[in-house]
Amino acid sequence: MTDNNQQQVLVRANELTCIREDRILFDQLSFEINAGDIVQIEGPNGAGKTSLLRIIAGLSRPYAGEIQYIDTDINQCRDEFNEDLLYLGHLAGVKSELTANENLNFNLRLSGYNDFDSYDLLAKVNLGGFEEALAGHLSAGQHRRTALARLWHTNCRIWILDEPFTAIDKKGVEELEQLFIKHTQSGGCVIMTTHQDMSLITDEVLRKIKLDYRFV
Amino acid sequence: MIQFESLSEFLNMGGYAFYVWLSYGVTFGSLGILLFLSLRQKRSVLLEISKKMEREDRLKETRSSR
Amino acid sequence: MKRGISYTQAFLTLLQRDLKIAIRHRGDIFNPLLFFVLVVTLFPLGIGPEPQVLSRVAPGIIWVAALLASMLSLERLFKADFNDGSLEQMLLSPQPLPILVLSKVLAHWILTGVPLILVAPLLAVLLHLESNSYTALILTLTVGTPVLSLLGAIGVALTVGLRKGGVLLSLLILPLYIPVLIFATSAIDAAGLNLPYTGQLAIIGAMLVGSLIMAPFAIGASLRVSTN
Amino acid sequence: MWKWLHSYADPERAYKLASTLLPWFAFSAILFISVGTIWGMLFAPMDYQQGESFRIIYIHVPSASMSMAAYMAMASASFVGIVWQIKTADWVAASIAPIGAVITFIALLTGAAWGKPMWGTWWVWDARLTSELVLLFLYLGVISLYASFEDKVLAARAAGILAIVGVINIPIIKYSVDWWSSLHQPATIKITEKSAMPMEMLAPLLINIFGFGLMIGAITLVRYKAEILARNGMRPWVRELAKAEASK
Repeated sequence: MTDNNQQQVLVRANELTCIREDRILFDQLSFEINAGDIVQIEGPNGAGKTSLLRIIAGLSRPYAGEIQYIDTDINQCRDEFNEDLLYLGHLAGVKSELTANENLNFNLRLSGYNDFDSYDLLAKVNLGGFEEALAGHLSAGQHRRTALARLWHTNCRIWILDEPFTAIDKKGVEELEQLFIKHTQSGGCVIMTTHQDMSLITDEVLRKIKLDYRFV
Repeated sequence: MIQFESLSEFLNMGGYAFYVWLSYGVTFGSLGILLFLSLRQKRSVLLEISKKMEREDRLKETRSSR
Repeated sequence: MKRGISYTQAFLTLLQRDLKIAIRHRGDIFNPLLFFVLVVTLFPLGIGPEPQVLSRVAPGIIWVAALLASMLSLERLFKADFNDGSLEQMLLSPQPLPILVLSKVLAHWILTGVPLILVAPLLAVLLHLESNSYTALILTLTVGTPVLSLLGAIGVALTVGLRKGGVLLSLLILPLYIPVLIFATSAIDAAGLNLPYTGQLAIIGAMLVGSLIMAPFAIGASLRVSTN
Repeated sequence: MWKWLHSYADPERAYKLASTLLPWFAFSAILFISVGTIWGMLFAPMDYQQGESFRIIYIHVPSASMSMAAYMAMASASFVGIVWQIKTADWVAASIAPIGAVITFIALLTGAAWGKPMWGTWWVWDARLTSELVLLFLYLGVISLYASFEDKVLAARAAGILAIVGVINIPIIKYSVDWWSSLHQPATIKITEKSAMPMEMLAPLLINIFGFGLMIGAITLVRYKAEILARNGMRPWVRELAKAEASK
């Protein structure tokens, strides 16, 4: 990831410290994420991967340190940062009482979009024909795809995805990988965690941030 | 100038002994318990931390010996 | 790809979604209402059926029951959204959080507050409320229950991440409900004596305005803590 | 001013400051409360209306007035902690809360014990007692909210928001309770008529009010020190202290 000359820093972490139940998850962690990066956060269970993602997204506050969006603390520019951020956690915010179509519509409108064709987007994640099925009746993979459909209609540059491939089949993973590559080529970045192997995103393209399990 | 002529008169509080001494007793009693618990808190916190340190040491040992 | 959702549209989108979910899940509307009716009907059994006694205590009973019903139903306000991750999406949405929060509280009030107001006159009949108090009862409930929803939502937002929130919630919000209870019941009492009660009503109105302005910010801040 | 405050955002410095201040607070609290109480109990003249029972005033009024003051102090500390994100301020708030609750409980109980001989009943729904009871509930809410969160950083922020919401509501609650009690029982017996109180009765009262304030400060410092240690268990300087304590 060094061959890109016009790298723009999108997210910068400054000396992050995270403490959970008196255990230091990471201390004084600093890194920069540039436009064009695909970053995977690695580490064993309990090392703080999800905590780090939530801190970057601004959902959790670090014990010390700050996250900067371009070069401002995200607490100072929350609205601008949120406009440029797409976060999908473990739980994807899909309501089982609503249909796939209603879910997608709501989520996109909540992010401020009003010019989309939700049927077309659902077709892209292989949910054609399930548009009006209640999300509660969909399978785990389809449920997840309903949430992921948002990735096909967004102009946010910063994508933070916690285990995006969970319950997604091989073909679906490949499609997502293609999407990630396309997204980074057009100036975005992807920060994610995953336990699955990827086929298209090779180690040369992928940047890794390693977190160790610490005892103290 | 002391308002009471004898100790028993003082303790009697003009017939209101029960209420007056109940108030003072509860006040200083509960403050005393609070103070005692607060003073003990520091020691128990420190002991807990040292126990935790021991636990961490053991964890490190078992991991390095593996 | 453009972004053109105004604040009003965002507010209405969320309102619509919450109403739609509630309609597909009807129990949420009826359970608090049923609770309200049951609590009120227990009182005559507990204190005797004499009309004079009942009409004397009716305003208090109806309002205390409304308070409890409102608190009971509020417990669910953010729970589902918290459990399925929608709440996170709301916090990260570019729309201002207080507006979204206000929309959720309004949806909740429409679903639980309004049915309560509608059923209250019926219960007032059962309790032999003074006939000239009915308008006051409806008016105080109309102005007062939104205050309960707004204040209660603060407590709910603070406890939504906790496993055992129930009893704690009542400890947090019932003290805050006291002023509404006092002014509402005294307005109904005054109306029963044919005295003017606009003063009490105005005070509840002022509380409504105050909590409309301030509560959304407190709720938003609490939600940020709870989802941490 | 803010620079000075920020230097105490460092837990170790805050701990040392608390250790330095504690003996002063403790000593003067003991001094003031002993002088005030002994003066009030032995030397102050008897109230001709209420007899000796009025001597309860020397603990009732100080605890009642300090219960509110402690709440204000707690809420201010929470406000500083939330707005400027100073954790040492959050810990101050967490240390005050239980003390405030105990003081409020004392105010309620002494109020009742005074009410029994004066009004012939332990409890009257008098405005002052009622708002004191509500204040106790507010304290208990803050304490149990703080205890419910496992992550104490979050706990402090949640309890802080509640404390601030409580402060906004206290005047409203107080006003409504006053108004309500004036509606339901006109002309209650006034416990204290401050203007009518002679100097020999008033002086020990003022000394005790001041002494109670100092005592709350002293106990707060004791709890604050323990709170700092508990929240900084992973810091080396705390671990040193823990080692020393364990080897004792």
